[in-house]
Amino acid sequence: MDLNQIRNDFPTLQEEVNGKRLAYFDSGASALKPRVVMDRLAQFYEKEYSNVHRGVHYLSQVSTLAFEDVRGKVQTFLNAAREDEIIFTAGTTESINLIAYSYVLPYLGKSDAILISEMEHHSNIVPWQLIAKMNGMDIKVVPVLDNGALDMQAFDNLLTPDVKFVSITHVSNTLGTVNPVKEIIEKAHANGSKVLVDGAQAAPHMTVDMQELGCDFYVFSAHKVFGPTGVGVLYGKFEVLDQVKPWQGGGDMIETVSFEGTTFNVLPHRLEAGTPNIAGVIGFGEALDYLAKIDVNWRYQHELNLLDYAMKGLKEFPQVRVLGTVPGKAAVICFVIDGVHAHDVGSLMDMNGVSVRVGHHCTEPLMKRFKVPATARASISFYNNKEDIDQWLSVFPKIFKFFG
Amino acid sequence: MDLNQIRNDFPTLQEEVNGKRLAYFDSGASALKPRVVMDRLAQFYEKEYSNVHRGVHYLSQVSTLAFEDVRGKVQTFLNAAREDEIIFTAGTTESINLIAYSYVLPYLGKSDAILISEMEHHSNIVPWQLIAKMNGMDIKVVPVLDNGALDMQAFDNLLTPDVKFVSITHVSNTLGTVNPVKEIIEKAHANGSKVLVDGAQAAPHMTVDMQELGCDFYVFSAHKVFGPTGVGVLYGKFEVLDQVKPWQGGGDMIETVSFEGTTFNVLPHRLEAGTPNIAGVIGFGEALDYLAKIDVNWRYQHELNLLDYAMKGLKEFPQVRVLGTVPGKAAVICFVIDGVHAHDVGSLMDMNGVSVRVGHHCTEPLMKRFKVPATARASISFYNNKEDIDQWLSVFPKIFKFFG
Amino acid sequence: MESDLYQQLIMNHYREPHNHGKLDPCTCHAFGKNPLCGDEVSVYCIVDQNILKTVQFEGAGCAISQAAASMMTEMVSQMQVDDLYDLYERIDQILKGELESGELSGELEHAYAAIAQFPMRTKCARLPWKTLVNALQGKTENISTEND
Amino acid sequence: MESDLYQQLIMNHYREPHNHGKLDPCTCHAFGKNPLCGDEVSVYCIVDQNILKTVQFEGAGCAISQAAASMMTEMVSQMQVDDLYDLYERIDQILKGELESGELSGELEHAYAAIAQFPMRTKCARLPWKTLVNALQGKTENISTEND
Ligand SMILES: Cc1ncc(COP(=O)(O)O)c(C=O)c1O
Ligand SMILES: Cc1ncc(COP(=O)(O)O)c(C=O)c1O
Repeated sequence: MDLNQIRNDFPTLQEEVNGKRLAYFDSGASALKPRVVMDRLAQFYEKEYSNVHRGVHYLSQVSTLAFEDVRGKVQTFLNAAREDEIIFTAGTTESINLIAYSYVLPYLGKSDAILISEMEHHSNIVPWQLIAKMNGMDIKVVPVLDNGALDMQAFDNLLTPDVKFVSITHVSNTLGTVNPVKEIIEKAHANGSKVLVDGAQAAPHMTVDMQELGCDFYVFSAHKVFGPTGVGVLYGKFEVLDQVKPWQGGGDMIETVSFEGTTFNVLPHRLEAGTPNIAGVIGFGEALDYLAKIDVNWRYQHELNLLDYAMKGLKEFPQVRVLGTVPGKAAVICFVIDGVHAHDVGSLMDMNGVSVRVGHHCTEPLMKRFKVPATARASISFYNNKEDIDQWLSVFPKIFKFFG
Repeated sequence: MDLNQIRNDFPTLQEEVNGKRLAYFDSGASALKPRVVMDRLAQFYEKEYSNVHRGVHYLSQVSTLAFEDVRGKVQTFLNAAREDEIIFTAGTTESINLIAYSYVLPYLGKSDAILISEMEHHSNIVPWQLIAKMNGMDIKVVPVLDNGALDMQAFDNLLTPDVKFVSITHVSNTLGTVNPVKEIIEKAHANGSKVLVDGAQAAPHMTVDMQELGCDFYVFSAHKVFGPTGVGVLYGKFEVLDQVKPWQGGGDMIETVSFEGTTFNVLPHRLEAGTPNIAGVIGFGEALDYLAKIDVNWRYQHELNLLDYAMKGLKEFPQVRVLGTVPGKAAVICFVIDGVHAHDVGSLMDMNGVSVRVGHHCTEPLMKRFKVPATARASISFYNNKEDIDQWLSVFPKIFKFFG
Repeated sequence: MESDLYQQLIMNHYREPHNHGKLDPCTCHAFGKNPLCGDEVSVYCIVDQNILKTVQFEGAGCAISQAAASMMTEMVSQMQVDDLYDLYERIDQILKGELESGELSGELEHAYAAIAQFPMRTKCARLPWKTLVNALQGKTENISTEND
Repeated sequence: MESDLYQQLIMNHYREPHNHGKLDPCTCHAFGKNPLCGDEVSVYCIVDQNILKTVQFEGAGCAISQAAASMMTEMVSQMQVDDLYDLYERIDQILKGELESGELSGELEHAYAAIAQFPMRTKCARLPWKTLVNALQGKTENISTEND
């Protein structure tokens, strides 16, 4: 693969920020988009746009076919067994909330528990807290080890018969830890628990194969997979997904409506109420097509090579502490500098053209566990190169000098 | 205003369908987009894109400011008293579901009722049915008169003290009826009921002034107001909106998260969980800017002139029956042809370049009330012209000949 | 252009449907409905020794759904039930546009191929077929082709 | 470029904060925190006859928030409380970039104006001010400037 050619596909990478070459290390928060996505959006709105599902006229036909076509692309991307296992949502957050409100809330009660982990994103914590207030279920939390790994021994102990649901991240957005989700799924299933995997940070980087993993639900956001904002995916194993109750009511999700009684549509429509994000989904299809042309193993290996290069460079700077050092981790570097607040690190990086994210990364419990108020995070994507890493490394001496 | 110039702003209007000039009468399902929206989306994704709210780097700053700026534009569009009365959702449907699940469900119970009408869109029926199953509240329905008007006498009778919530459409998407929402709101408030107005079909056409109306909630979809898909607005009067419970849990809607107890953010963020549809919102801002340049009274009068012209033309064809004939209605023509099924009408219209919607328009109870299985609907927007109407009218003789 | 979808043959079947009317008694029957557009079809069959001796339909709806029902009754009467399932699959392929015109035989198949050019209308043509198959298999759940 | 945000003056206040430390006893105090980045400020005041006699702060966080707190204590001590509210509004305007550089007086105001060029960081500078005002008004709710 020609990295320069790939970088040319991303218009934002050609921009300067603060008068400097842009080194974008914030793909974990949201990925940049290849030009084909913007082009497809413009073309779609200009020549093909109309509402879907409810029309016979030409434009509504073109829109509907293009929209539904993307479901097949997502099915392929996830290697799902069926196309109607793919539900379009507004994002990872909405996907998790849908399962919380319409699967876990109605089926679990006071004597049940769900199991999450200390490294979850707020999106995989707060929905469970909200519904636990309603159905009285218990929330158990698997702790994280000092190196950022999930404490699998604790997991085994916590996975008691009352645990009916396990919701776990595939890859930590803060630490980069890649969790042993296959093992977790197998153990959970042996325990009679259903499993949701939060794939927000895995889908952009590695092969995610539903039939291989065997999870009951898998969720991720299009905007982190080089697609438009406002689109998410909820994958569900058909027999389990079919048990999910209707959640949002509205157009498309019904079979017939009457004041005496309404009946509901089949999957996937039953869980997609109202006019969907038509253009967003179609742009996402374009992003998936683009991605399919670049070997996923090449992409991931390239990211890991950059991670390795970056970590070697960091050895020069003992003042920098990296959280999350478990072998086999993904290309995310979460770091703190003694005596310098993360916001100041972020601003100084930014003044030098380097975009890193600062704050708690929506993982406050993890911040507390590592006793830091906030951190800076450089997340690496396949369009990053060594020059980006060098630029990032070159800011550290400036920070030390400035705040020293 | 120069209509030809306006039409030039909409690329889709320059397209041919089925080898014919396009006469687009499906704006009620979704509106076409002015070119500035596509241009803004492309520019944003190319030069300004990043995730919002959680970063200090340049791109995240540009994105955040551009995103939050649109809140102010919506505030102006609605003449809302405060900017934090504007919540971004995925669409009208999600806005209504949010209020159903997080305001009506927790506050209403078995001895309470909500009042809707027979002309509601499924989005304003099904959410209430779903939550009524949970809290046992009653759903009362205001009937529709033969001419398509709301039966206001029945409304008065149904508005009993147990009615704690009224949810009513501003303009009927099927009949075009403009409901006396101001009167409804005043009576409801005098009765101690809160009111949600479904503005999906009003916002694209007429002035909608929150301070003048005084409603508690107002909802609409950006895609019908010439903006991108996947964006909706929930307006709420501050004191009432502030009572709405958190619904979806996730990033941005929290203040601090811990396993001991999570606290929630202030409005508007508390009701916006996860990464929002950043680009969609920004594109919507562009659509609102575009719209602000075209006098709303001119727009609406132009639509009504076309409606008038179309209805005069229809007089030639006694076989055509129009549902919804109440004076002062908006420019929507819902029609049936004796002996010809709506789908066949739609297909023949389409073959002649005319896009009309066919089916139940997500208003099945209304179809039942008028004893029709389905209808065809021509919805008029300000970018339509007389030529469009002439083209539409010219198809009727062909239909009669073909199915005669 | 009109002729593509509403070919003469289809219009003839629509105007003067074959095998129309309720069949009572019958060995099996089923009802199908597409709620979105309101198309309805009831199919009645008399099956004897695994052969579809008689098939009739009743219904209301668009030209495509009603003509497709009438054309269907022409094609399937006197057929072995197993052969009929094969034909059902073939019609499905035709409606999906998976067969070339050279692979089609007879004017009825060509009529279905004409419908295939209008993807939003193929569900109308599919409704009577799915209803027939459900009748033969004794299925009683709601039949719709709007999400196929 | 660094100098815009982290001017010498700001860095001096960050490195050697003025009026630092807890004040006990005091007539009023308040605590402010921005959860997203973890900035914290406590402000302690001694008010006598509507004059802010003494003001001190404690805290932890980024250079901007801590320097802004230190600079604030410089600006407000010995001030009439009512005048202070006016100054608070003025600082707010400066941080919103609503004042031209010609309208600014003194190097402290210029320092706030430098911060104004970085909209994502103005909340850091606003935190001590909002905390001070809350202390003076006896408000006890959580103070954050992340959504202002
Ligand atoms: C009156 C009315 N309410 C609600 C809706 C639902 O809007 P959306 O599908 O954008 O959520 C529509 C549009 O279909 C409508 O016309
Ligand atoms: C692991 C993880 N889960 C969930 C989310 C939430 O995704 P979104 O904000 O797109 O809904 C994110 C991204 O912020 C994430 O990294």
